[in-house]
Amino acid sequence: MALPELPIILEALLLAAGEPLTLDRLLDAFPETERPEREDLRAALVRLAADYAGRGMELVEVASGFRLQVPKTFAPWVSRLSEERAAHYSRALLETLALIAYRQPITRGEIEEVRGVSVSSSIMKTLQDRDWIKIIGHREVPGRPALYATTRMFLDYFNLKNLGDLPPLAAPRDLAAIGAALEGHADPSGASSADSLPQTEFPDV
Amino acid sequence: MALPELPIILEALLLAAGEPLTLDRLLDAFPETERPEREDLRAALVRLAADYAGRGMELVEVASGFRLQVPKTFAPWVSRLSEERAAHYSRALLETLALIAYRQPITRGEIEEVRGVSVSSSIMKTLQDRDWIKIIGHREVPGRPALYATTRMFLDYFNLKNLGDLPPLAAPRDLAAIGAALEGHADPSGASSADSLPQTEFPDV
Amino acid sequence: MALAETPAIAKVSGQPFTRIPPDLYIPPDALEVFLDAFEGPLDLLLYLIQRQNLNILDIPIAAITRQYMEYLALMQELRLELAAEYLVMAAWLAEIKSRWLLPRPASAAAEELDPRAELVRRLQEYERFQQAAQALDALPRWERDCFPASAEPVQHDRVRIPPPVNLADLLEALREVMTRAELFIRHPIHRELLSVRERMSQVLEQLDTLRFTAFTALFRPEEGRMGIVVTFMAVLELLREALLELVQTEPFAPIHVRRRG
Repeated sequence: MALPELPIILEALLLAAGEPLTLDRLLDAFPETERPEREDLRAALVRLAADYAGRGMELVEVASGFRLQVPKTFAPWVSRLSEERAAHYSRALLETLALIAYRQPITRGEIEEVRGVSVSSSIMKTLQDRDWIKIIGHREVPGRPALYATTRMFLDYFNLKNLGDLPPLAAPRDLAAIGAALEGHADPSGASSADSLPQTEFPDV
Repeated sequence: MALPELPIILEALLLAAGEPLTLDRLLDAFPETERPEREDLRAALVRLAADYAGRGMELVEVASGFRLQVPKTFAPWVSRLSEERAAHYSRALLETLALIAYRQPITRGEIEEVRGVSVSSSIMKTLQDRDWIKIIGHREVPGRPALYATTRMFLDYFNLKNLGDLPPLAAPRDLAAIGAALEGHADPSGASSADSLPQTEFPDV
Repeated sequence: MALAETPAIAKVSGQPFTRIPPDLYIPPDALEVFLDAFEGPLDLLLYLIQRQNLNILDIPIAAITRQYMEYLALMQELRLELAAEYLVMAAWLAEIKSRWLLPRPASAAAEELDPRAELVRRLQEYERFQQAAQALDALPRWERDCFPASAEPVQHDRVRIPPPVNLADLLEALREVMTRAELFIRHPIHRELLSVRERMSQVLEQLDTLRFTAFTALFRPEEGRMGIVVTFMAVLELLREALLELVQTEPFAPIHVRRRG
């Protein structure tokens, strides 16, 4: 079998290295008897770099040598690839979201009162970053606390046309049953029976 | 700017990932509105694989998905690049691994029966540490010996898509055939059919 | 073949090895042999058979047995650790050989299986997997033959995909928080209009040390639930302080109360 051409060998070396390679290290990869001249190596690298025009990689020279990299052009796809899927939201976050959904508009203090513990700022930030909740005003009491409500995005995410589509809440004990019933519903927006806002059905606590 | 073509995007993704990517993960890299069809993705991968003929990389499908790798051709240069020598595995380890690969699920006792010697614990440990084999259950006989099977990592490591890609195992001769053959060769010096030896079915190694 | 690959150094344990068992078809250069490199008796037997280009199906059992024994002797001489499996095989070979050499009655010959059959079966089976191991070893192996091809993406931003949430989870969370909230419900305690102490005094005033008063007469329905409770607590408190006594003549009979003297 014919030996691969110099640029192709360099391509293989750069791909396998996963780090920048200096000219010297590239040269070291060849047995002494077959070691190319430095100029030939440089020329081969130039040829290789030209080959990559319009491809998914580019050959660049950085401080520590030559390296192959995926050009910025592909960042939209590549960054989606490396997305880290956070495993789960915490119970604290879900409870906070549920309270805002069913009790809106609601202040942070009111959420804390029901939950019995303080609500962390990071939870409120996460919910706002996800565009599920927003501040719609302030309660006219000392401190003027912000009033939170759910957003259009929240409804979209959960496939709800409006808040009335949220499963009605009769009493806390019945929530388990509602949850079980929901599991059976392929289309959550289809079987909405409550035309009144659910929070009116809450027992006073 | 025109969008890069699908194969080029895939090239960028595979290079950036540095690990096998399933079709699903590749699809996930596209925003929902621009997500290609599975068939188009497959076709693009085929095109890409063809592009790499004679290049310093190849596109292969292994058990965990598609990956780009530097082909065997370049091993002489690449291995000189790094000081670390690839591990050499003993015959005992390879025979044990072969028995597990071809005969899984299999107990240690069954491996020992074929090999005629006891299997050292260090071999089983090495194979498990490498994530090449795992215990998938126990045989319901006295002592409940562990049943071993190979893993997806094993397939990935040996460049296999599935167990069906293993080199074919020489067909076993049943005892009756052996008996018949023996009957036919009363004279030990007689013409023994060397071509019936199983090793001829293997590629030269 | 692993043995054939070994370079020619006829030294064992530092000593040059000169005496070669006459019947061993082993080139002297293979003697460095790592006799201990055999993977067991089956491996050794296969080696002996393959060195002589014999067909497994046609093992000259007497010759092979002799060679095997000589090997064993050599291994013992070199004080190589001899696994018990080797000795078991030696015994088996000797048995096969004796049965093979014994004249078989013509009638039994047809049915009786060749005494070598089981040995042949095991040798073949082992050989299959020896070859499978070689084939496995020859596969292009990750990190030995082929290498990860990667290129660093220029941009390192990692986007976090927020986790999915379904409505049922949300409901479950709400159920939990509401259940918990029930435990925290405040029971507002209003300042009582009638204090127990005050009522205790009033009850005592009503009662007399000589005459019993009906227990029910102590309560005034018009004061409502709270008044009744306060009166009841006042009575209990007075009892505790031994300031009055209750009397009931028989079960379910009216209860009467009077002041203690």
